[in-house]
Amino acid sequence: MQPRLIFRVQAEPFDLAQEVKALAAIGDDVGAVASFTGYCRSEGGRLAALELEHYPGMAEEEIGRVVQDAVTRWPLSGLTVIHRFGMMRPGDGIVLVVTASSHRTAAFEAAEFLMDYLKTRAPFWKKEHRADGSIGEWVEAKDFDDKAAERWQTLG
Amino acid sequence: MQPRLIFRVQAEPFDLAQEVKALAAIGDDVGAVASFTGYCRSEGGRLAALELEHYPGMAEEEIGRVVQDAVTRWPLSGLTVIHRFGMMRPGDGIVLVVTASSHRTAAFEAAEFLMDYLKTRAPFWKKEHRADGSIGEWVEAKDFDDKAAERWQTLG
Amino acid sequence: MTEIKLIYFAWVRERIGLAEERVDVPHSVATVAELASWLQGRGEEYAYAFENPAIVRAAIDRKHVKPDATIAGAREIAFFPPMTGG
Amino acid sequence: MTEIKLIYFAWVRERIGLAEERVDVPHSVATVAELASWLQGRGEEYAYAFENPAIVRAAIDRKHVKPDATIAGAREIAFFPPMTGG
Repeated sequence: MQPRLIFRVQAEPFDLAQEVKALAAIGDDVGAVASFTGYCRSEGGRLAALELEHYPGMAEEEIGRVVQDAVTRWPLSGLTVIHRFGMMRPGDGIVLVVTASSHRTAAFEAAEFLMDYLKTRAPFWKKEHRADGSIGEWVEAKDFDDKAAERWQTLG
Repeated sequence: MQPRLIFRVQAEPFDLAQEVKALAAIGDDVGAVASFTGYCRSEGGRLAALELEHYPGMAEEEIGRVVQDAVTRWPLSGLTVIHRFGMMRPGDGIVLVVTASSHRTAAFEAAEFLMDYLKTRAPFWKKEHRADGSIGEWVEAKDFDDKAAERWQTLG
Repeated sequence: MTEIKLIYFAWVRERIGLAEERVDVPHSVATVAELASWLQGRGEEYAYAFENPAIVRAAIDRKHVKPDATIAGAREIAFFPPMTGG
Repeated sequence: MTEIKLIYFAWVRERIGLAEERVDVPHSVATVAELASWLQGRGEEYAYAFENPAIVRAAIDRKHVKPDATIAGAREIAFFPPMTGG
């Protein structure tokens, strides 16, 4: 059976429960569903919002490539990736990854892989809006994220 | 701030969305929530149900020890572990782990650690009920699960 | 003799035919492994439950223990197969 | 000269002051790195955007490319900082 792949780039919020239910409902042999939600943080009250800019078209295509890579590496029944753009307030969900498999290791590893790759390859950029009303800096990419993504090149 | 720890052993179903919402609501600095749900599988139509027996009292205590271990190893804002007992039909959720942290690696690793340890240390046993109406075997422990749990003794 | 509460789970329980019992254990029985071996002598059901003692796990007062754990002072000792939860 | 659509994101876009433009690129400009360096000569804004060309990333026709990628045949070339999504 072909894995069920869903990936979207959208301004609207997502609903974790709905996405997990959709994957768990694929069949009676989904034994494991892992999920990851990345939220907008206030950074200790410093931020009022994060504004997410993206490259329309490429964002969807690049996520599609990462998704294809994941289903090649792990035996998945299905996976869902939703990445939002626009203005996010602290507590808002920015990115959602859900993976379904018959076994937990595949579900966990694929979810981690997807997140590591989304961080370093999906064309999104975050700009800070400070709590004092001023517009802050563009968030700087973390060396840690590149390293996290690199580990999948030797493992996998 | 002390991490918010919730762990329960119950017959009733659990609600992933509700548990994730509770952890995400801890504060504006929860940047990452990982979850894992383990479901009852039909094993290709062979099974009608899995019956989960547990050791009341010890199940809660042992999960409590694993939970304490997790918050000592990773910087978590909170975590939730719910393990069910009783009769599970294919598609029913058996176990739920949710971890919240400011960073994704801690959330992912803690969730994997919790699942690996629940598999090998929490006093639960699964008995098969076959689709043909007969009572089947007790599920055998997997060597894989012991190995998965062992890796945390050198890492972490 | 010391009275100890014994609890059995999963196929250990099914083979012995009891979920729990109170047993007078002789003072010469010092460890969990010795207790399992002493139980084996109590009858066919016990011999069957402990036929491969290496795969039966134990807990003393709700904590996992190894076969060489001493049973002195134990209130409740449980025997069960390797766990399959999660 | 070849007309290419250029797109800029995040602080590359802000520094240049344009989200996208169509540019006639001389045939002598063969790679992404050469294009970045040629753009630097187009004015202060461009010089500022590419002041540290090593940290500006590029995509040709919506695929990530390295600085030595050839731009021949490209319809759309994007320049942007390292990504910070997820």
